[in-house]
Amino acid sequence: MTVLEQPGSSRRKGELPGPPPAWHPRVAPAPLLPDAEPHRVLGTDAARQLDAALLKRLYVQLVRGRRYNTQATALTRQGRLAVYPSSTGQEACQVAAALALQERDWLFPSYRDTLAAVARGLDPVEALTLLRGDWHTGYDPRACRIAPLCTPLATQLPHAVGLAHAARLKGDDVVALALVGDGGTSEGDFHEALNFAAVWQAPVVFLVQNNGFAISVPLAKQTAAPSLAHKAVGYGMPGRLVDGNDAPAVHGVLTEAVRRAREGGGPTLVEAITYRVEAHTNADDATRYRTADEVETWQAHDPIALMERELTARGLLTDDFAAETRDGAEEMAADLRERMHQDPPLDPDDLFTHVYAERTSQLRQQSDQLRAELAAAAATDEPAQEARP
Amino acid sequence: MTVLEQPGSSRRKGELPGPPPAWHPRVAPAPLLPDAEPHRVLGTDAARQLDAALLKRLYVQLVRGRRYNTQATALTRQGRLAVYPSSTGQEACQVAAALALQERDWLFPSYRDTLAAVARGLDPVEALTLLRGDWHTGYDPRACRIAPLCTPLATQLPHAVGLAHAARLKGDDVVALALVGDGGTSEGDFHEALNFAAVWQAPVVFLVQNNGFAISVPLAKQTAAPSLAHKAVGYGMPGRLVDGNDAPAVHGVLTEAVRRAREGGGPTLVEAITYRVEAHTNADDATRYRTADEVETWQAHDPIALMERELTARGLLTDDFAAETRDGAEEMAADLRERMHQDPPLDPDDLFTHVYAERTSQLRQQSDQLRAELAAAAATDEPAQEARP
Amino acid sequence: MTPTAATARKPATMAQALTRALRDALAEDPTVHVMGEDVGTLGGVFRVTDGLTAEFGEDRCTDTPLAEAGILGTAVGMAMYGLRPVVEMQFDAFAYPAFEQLVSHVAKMRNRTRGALPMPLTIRIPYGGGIGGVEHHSDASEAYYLATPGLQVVTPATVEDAYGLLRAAIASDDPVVFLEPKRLYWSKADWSPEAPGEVPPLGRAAVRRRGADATLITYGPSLPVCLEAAEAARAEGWDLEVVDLRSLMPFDDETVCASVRCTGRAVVVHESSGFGGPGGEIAARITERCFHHLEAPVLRVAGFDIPYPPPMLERHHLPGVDRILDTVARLQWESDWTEGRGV
Amino acid sequence: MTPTAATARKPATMAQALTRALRDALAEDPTVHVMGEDVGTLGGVFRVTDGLTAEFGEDRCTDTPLAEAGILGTAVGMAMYGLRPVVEMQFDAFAYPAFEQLVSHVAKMRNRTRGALPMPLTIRIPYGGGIGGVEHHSDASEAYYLATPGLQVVTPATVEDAYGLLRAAIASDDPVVFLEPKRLYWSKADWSPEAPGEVPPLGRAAVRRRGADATLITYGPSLPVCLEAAEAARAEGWDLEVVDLRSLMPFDDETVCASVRCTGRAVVVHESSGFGGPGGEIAARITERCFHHLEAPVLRVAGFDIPYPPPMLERHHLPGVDRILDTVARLQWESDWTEGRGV
Ligand SMILES: Cc1ncc(C[n+]2csc(CCOP(=O)(O)OP(=O)(O)O)c2C)c(N)n1
Ligand SMILES: Cc1ncc(C[n+]2csc(CCOP(=O)(O)OP(=O)(O)O)c2C)c(N)n1
Ligand SMILES: [Mg+2]
Ligand SMILES: [Mg+2]
Repeated sequence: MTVLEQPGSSRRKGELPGPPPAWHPRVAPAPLLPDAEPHRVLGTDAARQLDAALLKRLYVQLVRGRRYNTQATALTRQGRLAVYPSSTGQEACQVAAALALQERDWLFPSYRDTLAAVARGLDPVEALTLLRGDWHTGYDPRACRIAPLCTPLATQLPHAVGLAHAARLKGDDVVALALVGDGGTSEGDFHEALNFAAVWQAPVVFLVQNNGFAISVPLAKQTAAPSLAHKAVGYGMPGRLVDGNDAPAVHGVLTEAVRRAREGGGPTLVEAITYRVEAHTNADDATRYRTADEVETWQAHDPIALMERELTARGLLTDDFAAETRDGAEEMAADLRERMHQDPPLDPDDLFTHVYAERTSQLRQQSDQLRAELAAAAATDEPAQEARP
Repeated sequence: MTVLEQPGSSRRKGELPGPPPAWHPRVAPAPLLPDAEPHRVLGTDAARQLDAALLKRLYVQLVRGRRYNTQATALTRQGRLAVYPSSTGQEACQVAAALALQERDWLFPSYRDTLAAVARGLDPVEALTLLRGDWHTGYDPRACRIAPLCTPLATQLPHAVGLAHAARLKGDDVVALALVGDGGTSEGDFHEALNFAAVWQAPVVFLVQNNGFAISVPLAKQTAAPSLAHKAVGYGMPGRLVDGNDAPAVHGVLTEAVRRAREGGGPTLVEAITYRVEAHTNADDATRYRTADEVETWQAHDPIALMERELTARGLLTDDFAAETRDGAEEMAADLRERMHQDPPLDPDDLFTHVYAERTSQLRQQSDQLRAELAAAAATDEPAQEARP
Repeated sequence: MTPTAATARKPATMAQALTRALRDALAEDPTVHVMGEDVGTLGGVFRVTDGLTAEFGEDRCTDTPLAEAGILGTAVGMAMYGLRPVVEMQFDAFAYPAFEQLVSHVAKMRNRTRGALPMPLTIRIPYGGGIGGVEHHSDASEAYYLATPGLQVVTPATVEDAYGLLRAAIASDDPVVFLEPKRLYWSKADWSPEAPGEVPPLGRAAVRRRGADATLITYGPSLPVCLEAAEAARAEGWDLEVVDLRSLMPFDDETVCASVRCTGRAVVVHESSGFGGPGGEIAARITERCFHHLEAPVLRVAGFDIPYPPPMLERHHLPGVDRILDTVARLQWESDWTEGRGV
Repeated sequence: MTPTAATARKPATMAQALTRALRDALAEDPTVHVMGEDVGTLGGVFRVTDGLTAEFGEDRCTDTPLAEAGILGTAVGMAMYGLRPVVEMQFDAFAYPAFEQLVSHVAKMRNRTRGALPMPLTIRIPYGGGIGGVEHHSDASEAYYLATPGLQVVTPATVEDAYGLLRAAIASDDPVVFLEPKRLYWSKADWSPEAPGEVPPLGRAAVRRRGADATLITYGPSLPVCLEAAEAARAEGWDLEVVDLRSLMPFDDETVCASVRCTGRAVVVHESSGFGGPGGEIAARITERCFHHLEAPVLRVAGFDIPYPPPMLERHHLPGVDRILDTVARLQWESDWTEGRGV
């Protein structure tokens, strides 16, 4: 780097009327500035610092999570899900995000993060309504403190900031944790959300799951930054870089960030490096843009395998525990399979119910029209009015 | 900062299948990563490194620029300009931006940057059409390589990136320099433009004129970052911090950034710390949000005064040169005043001329309608059709 | 109520009535939060939020960073937590960066969650031309909001309505795009904040002038122009009715159709461009409902199909009295009227 | 031209015709650049850009970072330098982040600079429903673009038009929002890339079926539905004409009015919500121009005024044959028809 001049070498030193005043914050300065070196790669030793119970909980959720992913993918083949963006390979991030939160905290998932919601305790069937083609949000976000799965990338991040800010205004010590992908960091909403969070010192944690791809576009076409965690610097918040396949490490970083947020320390940006083992969704063909070799390399760094090695090393992976874990996951999958094979009850009139708190006269007319059409179709014993594309 | 674990302390070292592959750029890596310490405050000694001719050119433009600002402000009081956002106090940035460019380069001004355009050689009357209420762009942007003055904040930044990228694709060594304010850095378009520029290694330079305010909002409510130049880190481009009232320093930093861009070194983000001495525009009342003291402090750091001290120290500010400079500025102002007092020719039919390359049948009808209305009004000797608010 | 000293009506501007509405809403409901660019210390570029930060503190009336999507996006999150944000967009065209948040979240959140997450947001947007504003400062952008199910679109044209409709918008459990006709900010009427008038329900048009021959249907900035046109028309022997829609969505078919069924002729007047603008919708739905009452097609007076022109030419673009009367004259008053003026 | 072996028409899909149009444009004009999310290596999520990067290189068909405003904004800059960018937005709702660039720059740049900076951009947007897409993947967003002077809005409904109109759009010196009806991507017709048919001028509607009793006016995804409805109507004794608009702006008043003047009755059919949608504009302008030829008001069959519904319910929302025929039946065929079905 060419430095035209070093700071302090001005001969005008002392003549200047002090540092330019506008440069000084005119309100109390933000309590946090980024560290001189704003990021750390966290290694994989975190597991040995966690207590056994938590470690086992993480493991149980990872195994269930993997099973959930394979089951959901199977459901797409059976026509029971319209589409499924798998988080296979990313279970450590999903599970750690869920477990790092207290019950009163909020999770802001993207469309890929149904598993995080499920690991938080949401009924998998409710988590999947959007993806099965039923109503967009199958659960009450306020009841479970999980925002709707967000499809337009990065647009949920300002929501998380606003909610966390509102909670603080109300005096509640609630933290919001928002998930976003590497691709999503390129959107303007990412930038605006992080900036608002830092200016407001909102209790929010941003977790970037950097799985290397945005559909087919690799990270190198997404950013020239040394890491996505480096982006924290430009907002004046701490950035953390973590091995996203190491569940205890992700859990540790997130727990620390959540704690800091809860204590008034403001937002943190966490980048977890992981890998999307499956295609973007079942509709995608990943062979068009990456090699089988690459996938295999990553499978050797599988979050469940890593965890099992760790548990074994600590003598925690007994046969009983392993079997119990497996059985629990199978049970969940069987239940999910069975319930997803039942058609959900559908009422076409619901189309008009929640557009506004009360139906407008226009919507009442349209609802009457649809009702009449359906009645006429039923009377003539023909199938109901259908689009014929 | 709490570091849960230091990098490299993992006992798995060697077991991991190498660093995660997706983490390695899949295409050739960007040639530039930010410096370990990404920003420098440049002092004010740059003047002594410039040759006398350039120093004098800068000075002449500063004095003209100030005169232009006061003249334009006067024109608002005379009802000859609809509105004027003054750059008084920011002339060093404006002038240095203009002079750092080659003729083939492009300037992307914001609505406050008419002076930069004028310092580049644009006729002040043409620069002011937008602000006088006449057609939005009074000049041919391709002929003078100055993009239209951009009002929606930061939206011109992606244009600069696209143009610079297009030039490089065509094999032209053209650089684009885009101006934006401190407030504008909060917009999503700022983020997206810088990211595209870095990923594409586009020959573009972003100059943030940090004048401490976005209308009434001080910097501290705009960002929590240690500096706006720090934002460069998150895009993988160099960031520079410079005293924005020191014309030689700004010129030096920009010239270096332009050179780097031209040579294929990619984009640079420059933050120039300056101050908006006047209100936001003539319509604004700055006393509502800042003290007279603050303004005075900054006036003591006036770019013209700084420059005069420098020129005097180098023995360049002769009485003749000073008088000549003053006279040139007065002449420009007199000419501007006189020509702005003439009403520009207006043809209402122009409303329809450039909506599309060819008028649609709808626009032909509307043009006929207006023509008929105007003829009828003229026939009855009444004033033409007017909105009566 | 008989006016007392305290409730005596004095001249007040629309801007003052809006300020009062915000103030009263903040005072009555602790969940109301005002936010936007320059709304705090400065009181907004139109001074509509003047004094609110001083009275209620920075947490209730907040200067945000300069990013419209961020403003609206964080407001969505605040609403998710139970607050009632009132967002100011500084000018019409500067609401566009927030378009995605508006269309994909504000308008859809209640529906998406089957009622679990209502969006009681008010988005105040100064809109329209006639103030000599340079480009991006004069857009009549209501067509975008009208085409977005889930939003309510409201615009006052009188001082009293400015207060009442804004109170109603803030009180509504659904999002309201509240369009403030900026050239009426300084319009005056006798009005007292102590007796502000009833808070009208959203979705009700008002007949501002009774007339028998034809109906002018309008809203916001064009109401005064239509009233002036109706006055001028009287001199030419026409008796025009004037309907102020006040709320574009919900749309008051009843009031509008009742008027047109009586007069048999209608002209829709608005500033925004004709093609794809609100007038098409209004004319079409009147025609669907009142076809056999119509003596002539419903005609439109609208801005031309052009980007908003520079101040020096805007008077040619904006619907004015003469253009309205010319259009009224085309409503086939002679019984031997024949078609064929071509396409 | 008589078909030879090379020009023989074989079944081709609309997606293939679009790909071919891009390919031919890239080959013929070195200033054409294709850009967007996943358009390179992957060939786009609908494979419309398949093979282009392989044939023309990454500089001519470029995978961009994931940021729609950035994509369109950089494309504006490229156009300022003389290039002719063809931008892909991945889905209808994901074009909204680029709304400000579209409205404030793409649509206005030529006008702002009095012709000095034309914007020969094509913005391809897969739109509409009927493919079982989850929310944000099925919006019919044309109303937003129609209300924006400076834009052209074009949408093909046939394989041949997909090629011809896309070529015309790319060749146009003005910006075109090119709406691709995504559920017709896989529709097939006999068509040969070697004899692709003439490149039609933008702004011309096509009469797809002649009929005497009433005109169905439609475009894009609803054309096949209207043709099917016309077929079904024949069984009930109605002879329907079907007009495919192809270009919503410029609007072909001539063809539309000529048809309606003959039939005296018209129904406008589209997927996007009725209120504030294109149908209002179309119905209003027909009525303005053909009032005395109309036996009945112009009616509309449109999506309901609701956010796009989930896949399991979308069939109730989309205009279908029965709903179109029901509406045709309401065109006052009996001479003793009286009004009064209420508002
Ligand atoms: C605003 C917006 N643009 C485009 C899309 C289409 N899209 C869906 S997923 C995706 C890639 C997302 O990549 P990333 O953020 O890395 O998340 P990942 O899929 O890897 O979890 C794209 C482009 C979208 N959902 N939203
Ligand atoms: C997108 C957008 N939002 C809001 C505005 C209104 N506005 C005009 S200037 C301004 C402040 C700009 O501050 P800054 O970027 O620091 O530039 P400065 O005025 O200090 O030169 C605002 C909010 C705008 N022009 N564009
Ligand atoms: Mg990804
Ligand atoms: Mg500023």
